[in-house]
Amino acid sequence: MTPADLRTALRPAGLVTEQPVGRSTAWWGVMLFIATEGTVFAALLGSYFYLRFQHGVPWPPDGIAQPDLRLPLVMTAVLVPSSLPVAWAEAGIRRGRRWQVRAGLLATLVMGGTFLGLQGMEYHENLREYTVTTNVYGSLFYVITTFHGAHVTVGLFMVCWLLAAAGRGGVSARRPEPVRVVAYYWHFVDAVWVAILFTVYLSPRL
Amino acid sequence: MPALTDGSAGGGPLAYGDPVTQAWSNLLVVTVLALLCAGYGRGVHELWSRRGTGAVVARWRVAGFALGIAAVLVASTGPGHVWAERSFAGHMGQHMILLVVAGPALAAAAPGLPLALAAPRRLRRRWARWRTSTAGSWVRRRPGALAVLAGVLHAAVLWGWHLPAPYRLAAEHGLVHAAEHASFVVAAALLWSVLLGADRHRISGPAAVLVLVATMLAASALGAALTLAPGPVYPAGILAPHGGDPEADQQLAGLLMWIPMDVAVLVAASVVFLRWLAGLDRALPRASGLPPEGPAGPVPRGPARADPIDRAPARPAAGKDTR
Amino acid sequence: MPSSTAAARGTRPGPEAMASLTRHWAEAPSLRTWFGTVDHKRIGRRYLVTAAVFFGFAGASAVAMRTQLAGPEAGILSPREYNQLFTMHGTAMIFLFSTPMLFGFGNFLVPLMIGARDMAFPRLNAFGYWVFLFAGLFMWASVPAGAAPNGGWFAYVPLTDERNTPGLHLDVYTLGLLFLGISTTSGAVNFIVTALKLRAPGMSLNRVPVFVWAIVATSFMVLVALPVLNLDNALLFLDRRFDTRFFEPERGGNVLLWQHLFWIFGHPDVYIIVMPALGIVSAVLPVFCRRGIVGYPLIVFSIVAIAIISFGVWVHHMFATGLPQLSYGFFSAASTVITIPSGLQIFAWLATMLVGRIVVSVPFLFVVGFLVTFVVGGVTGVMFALTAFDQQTTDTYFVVAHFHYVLFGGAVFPILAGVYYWLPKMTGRMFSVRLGRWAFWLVFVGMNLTFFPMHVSGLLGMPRRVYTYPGGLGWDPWNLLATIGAYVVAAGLLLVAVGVVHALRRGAPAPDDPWGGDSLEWTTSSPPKPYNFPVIPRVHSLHPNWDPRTVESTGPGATEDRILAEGRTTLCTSELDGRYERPVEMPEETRKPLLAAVGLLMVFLGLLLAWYWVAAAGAALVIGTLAAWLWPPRRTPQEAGVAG
Amino acid sequence: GLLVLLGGCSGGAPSTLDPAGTGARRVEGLWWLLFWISVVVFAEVMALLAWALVFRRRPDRRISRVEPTRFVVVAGAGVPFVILLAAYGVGLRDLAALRQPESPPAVTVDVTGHKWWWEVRYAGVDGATANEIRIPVGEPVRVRLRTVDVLHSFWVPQLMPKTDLIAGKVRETWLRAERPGEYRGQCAEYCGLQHAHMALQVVAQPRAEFDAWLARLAAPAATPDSDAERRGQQAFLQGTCVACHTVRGTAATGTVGPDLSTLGARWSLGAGAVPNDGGHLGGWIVNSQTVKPGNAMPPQPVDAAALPDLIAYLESLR
Repeated sequence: MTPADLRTALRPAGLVTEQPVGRSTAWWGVMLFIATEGTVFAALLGSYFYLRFQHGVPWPPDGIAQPDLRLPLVMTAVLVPSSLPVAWAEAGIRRGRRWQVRAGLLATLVMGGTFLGLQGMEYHENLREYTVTTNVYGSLFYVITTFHGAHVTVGLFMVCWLLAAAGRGGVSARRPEPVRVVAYYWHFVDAVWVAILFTVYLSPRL
Repeated sequence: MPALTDGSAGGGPLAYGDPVTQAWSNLLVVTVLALLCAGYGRGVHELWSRRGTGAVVARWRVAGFALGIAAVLVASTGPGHVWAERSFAGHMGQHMILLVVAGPALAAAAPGLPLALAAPRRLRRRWARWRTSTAGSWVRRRPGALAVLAGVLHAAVLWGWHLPAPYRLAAEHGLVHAAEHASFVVAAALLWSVLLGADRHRISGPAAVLVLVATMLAASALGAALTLAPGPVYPAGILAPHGGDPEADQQLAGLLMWIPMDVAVLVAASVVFLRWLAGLDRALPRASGLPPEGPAGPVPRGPARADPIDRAPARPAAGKDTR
Repeated sequence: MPSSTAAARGTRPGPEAMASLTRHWAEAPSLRTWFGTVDHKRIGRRYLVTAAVFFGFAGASAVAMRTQLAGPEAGILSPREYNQLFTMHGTAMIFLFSTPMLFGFGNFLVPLMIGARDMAFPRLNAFGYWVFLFAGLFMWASVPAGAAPNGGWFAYVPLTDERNTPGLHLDVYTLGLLFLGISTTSGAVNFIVTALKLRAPGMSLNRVPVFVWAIVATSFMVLVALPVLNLDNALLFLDRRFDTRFFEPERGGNVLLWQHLFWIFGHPDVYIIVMPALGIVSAVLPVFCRRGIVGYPLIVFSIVAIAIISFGVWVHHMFATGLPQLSYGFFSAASTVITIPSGLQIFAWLATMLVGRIVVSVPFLFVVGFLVTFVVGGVTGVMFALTAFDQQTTDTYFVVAHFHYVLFGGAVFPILAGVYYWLPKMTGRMFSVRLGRWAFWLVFVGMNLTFFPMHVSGLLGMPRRVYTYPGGLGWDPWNLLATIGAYVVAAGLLLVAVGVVHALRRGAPAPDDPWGGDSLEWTTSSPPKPYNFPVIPRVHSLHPNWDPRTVESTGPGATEDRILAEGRTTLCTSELDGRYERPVEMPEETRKPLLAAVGLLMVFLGLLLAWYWVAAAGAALVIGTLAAWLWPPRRTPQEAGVAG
Repeated sequence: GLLVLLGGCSGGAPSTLDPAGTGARRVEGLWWLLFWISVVVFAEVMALLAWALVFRRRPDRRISRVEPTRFVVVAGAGVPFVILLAAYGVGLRDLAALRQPESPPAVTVDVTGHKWWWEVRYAGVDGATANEIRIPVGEPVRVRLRTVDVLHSFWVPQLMPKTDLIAGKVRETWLRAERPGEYRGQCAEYCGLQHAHMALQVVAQPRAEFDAWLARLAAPAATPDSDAERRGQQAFLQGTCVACHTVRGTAATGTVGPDLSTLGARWSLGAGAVPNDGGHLGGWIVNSQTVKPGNAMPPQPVDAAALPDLIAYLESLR
């Protein structure tokens, strides 16, 4: 390597060029969709902190106990790893292995379904103590978690749809886009859960 | 307003650890900085003696390194530390030096290559092996993904450490405090390296602007939360430890979180964007702005000349410049 | 005309290619295709017409309000009616007129300006239009029903909660805006992807027309700002319908949360409205100065800077709500700083005029009108950035005057300039210059007559949003003037409508490039063919239509990879540099977007009227339609290879 | 031209340009500074525009290839930056001045916003009045603001910029009138159906007069003097009025509507809806909904014969 090469590499024009392989319109579409959905969640969690700081102590108010961490941690252990089978499925479609797609998606479906079931259990517990109308904390808790649960449900619909489409041969190594779109969305739903875990369950203790 | 949490912290000002741990953590900071200086200096010396002064690692990068080290020193042991002890707002000022001065300056130093050169041979080899492995090349090929990760890390570190409990923990234990500050510097350096770092870590101008602005919004949200909170968010002893209005201290601190970051990002984003646009103009000219029937000046004519865009990307393949 | 010279050389794609293009792109003139069209030009025109109709409704509301306010203690409107009318006026002007109108321009123009054959997601585009139409009807239908929103366009809680405003009024507002948000968001995604991926080869980002930059920056702002409004509205709906406690201070909620969220959306929204309009100015003005715009990088930079800074100034709408004094200093500074990028743009336009050769035509007249009024709105805007002054004059008629100068001056004038400028391209007809000039002078004089006196009545202490006022406070003459002005504006705007109809009926056929424009839309026929460009041009500069190389590239220089006559195809290029990447397939007409929008309408109607089973059925319809819509088509490997 | 117009037509207006309070005077100064800056900036832009329209319009003009970028940057960003910086500095100074009066206030007024009237009490004083605030002239007065329902905004243009009343919070502002007089104020935050009729009046009077008035406010209401007034009082106490209104020293202790103990002395009925005289008062009692639609007072089934007595009684409460 010559000094000239290095100079080329280090000059500011290095900021100009881009990768030769461009992204597809579908990639951009789903990323922008995720960006705007992410903003909804950011605003929602931001509202949580705003209301908490404006409310002052104690938080949770009205003698509501600190959120129990055990079940949410189990839920996290179920939901977050569910990104792996999706990623595996995505890797499979690039090599044209349709069975891998189907197996990965099925695993995700099971994990996502379990998550929703656990969320139902948690609601069953919590509803005895407070409901969505009890006070602002109850409203925040149920609205945030339900909103995320709805996203998980949508994600599961997408996975089901993809399973059906994959069965009919709608996806292939040459058309991996649907799998990728679903995968990105599912990763997003997972990542949001981590933020929710931090905000709703951990932050009252911090 | 009573103490926010359990009130066990008492009313007295926090001492940021007892003098012994204080001394230890100071020693730790100085040692780490000295090691960094030695490594960076040796790597740069080697490069410059082989290729000539100012080659590979430009002079301004070395200056950036010096600035970064100085900023860390000032913030963690010098006057920054004194401010931090005096008030919460001062402490936020200290954090801002780390986040907005030290981080970007160290990112501009592009310390990866010099430090790798200075590292023992075995470490170097292992590093090189990792870089060429699947995982390593995946990371290397995706500066964009790295940038997003850096942004997320930056926001997480900022929010995480400034929640009341972790903040108090850091304030009480010198080592945790050192870890807090180290994480700020690392997160900020990672974030700003997408803009100022070695070429291979940079992302395109518009993408850098997006990442920076998104991170800025997250930081601003924290600043806003502190500034707009109606009462003290932190337990007693942290806000206005030496008397004064705790709320005013907290509000000032919120603004100190808010403004420097915003200004830094705005200036940086403006410069990057304009520079990117100017670079694009050089590579692919916009050309004359006159209609063809205009009486003035020659208008580009003739068959479609080769536009630079039809050539292969001007940039060497990624990784070529990394030995 | 550059395009005609190219045609004269007779080296466009051959007759078979042209026939193939027509076969793949043309839409049969049937009712079926009318409901199923995905052609961005038709959708864009529909956006424009629909938004214009809503503009008419909102304008009629304004005239009714001005009539009521012509004199003190008038009894033409009851307070109940007045409050609904002013709320609908504001809400409709912001949400149902400005943004959709400018999105309509974007829809029609962005693919034409960047040399694409359609938007990136044509079916999503159709869906966005239908949702906009239904959401607009959803909201306007509440007026004859007597259930129109009545909480003001910013609907502050707790006035708008269930206790203080029972009835459907605010449910129409929250649900209507949520419904509409779906359209705006999908439009924004579509614009960004279109502008990033479908540009003609060679159109690197520094060769993109300013209008496209403006639309893209606006779309980014929409994607970040609109979710916040949607969240706000969703929380209010939950509070009203399901008794959550977000805005209820007695249960730990906070009424200022509404204002924060609203203005985090609301201030960027001002720029969401104004920025594409400024983009129109940057498209129209240089053409009539016979010169490319001065300081293109500065203008692009100022667009980006505004998009960023506008998210840091929301509190200047809340200067009187008692936030910490320190934070006012910050927001005041940010609000002052944001005027600088606008200043850059204004002086770039002035400089263009000063070094160019001006041709005063009707669109240019409106641009001049814009410059005059927008500067007035700008200087009063700076006043509001200073907290002390804001605390005195906010919520008075002074602020009404200010934002009408900004929004009428900054959005309506450019929109009218755009209407006259692109009318020949959209309809293939020239308009009557005489009617146009009359319309301009009426609108310009009337606008100033309406809104300038409001500065005075505001300074004299007249608060806004009052349905009447007592006489003898010195407010009467200014209100009378404003009312007279409102009628003059109405007459002017009617004349614009007459001009458009006249052009459609009697107008002379328009040439392809009546103004000698510089951007790619002027290289197509008027109106453009369904496929827009027989050959996707090869761009070499910011002014492709003034650049012989680009003209050449669609004539003798046309290459097979840019003709793409086999199938409904357009080109994908790289995001920044505009490098040739690959052709992509475009979808055909379909009525699924309409069906999905109908499903959404059912969802929102069901929610509004608490017929939850209708909402559930609507949701099922939406899901089913989407599943079918996105169902991957079966293809042979070869076909898949072409598209992949 | 504008100056002349403003001067000529502002008689009787609650004009921000005719300040009588320390706070409003500050802002008036700021306004004139901003006004002249705006005039200069506007004139500059218009001059350039006119120049271009006049001299760059001839068909023989040569189109310049020069890009006057520097001009754009200097005129569009540099000059505005300097101007804005100066204006910002002045603005900050005035904001700081508005924060609190130079001397601590001796009088505290508690103002509560209702849909659609102002309840006014004085700290340490038992009585209450509505839609009028009396203050001693020349002294700073603390105003504590709260609302029982929706957001309102407390604004007396000639005295002080606005302060919003926020549900769930207590806000504070201050007033200092420089000269005696009556200053109109009005709710400036849209608060529903009758936002237009939620005015108030601040009366600044010499300290002695103020003290006397305050003492009267604290004392029981005037007792009826004439037969008509006595009959009116009886009608008042036996009617539905007492459910909502208070008249101190009588059995009327309702708290829904305004305290009527000093009704006769007030400047208006219905928070600025109509003037306070016998005719309007009668109309108001019989059916206030025709005067101020939507207000909380239902039409009263008062005997046509008893009405004049009732009016006489209420007018006597001063």
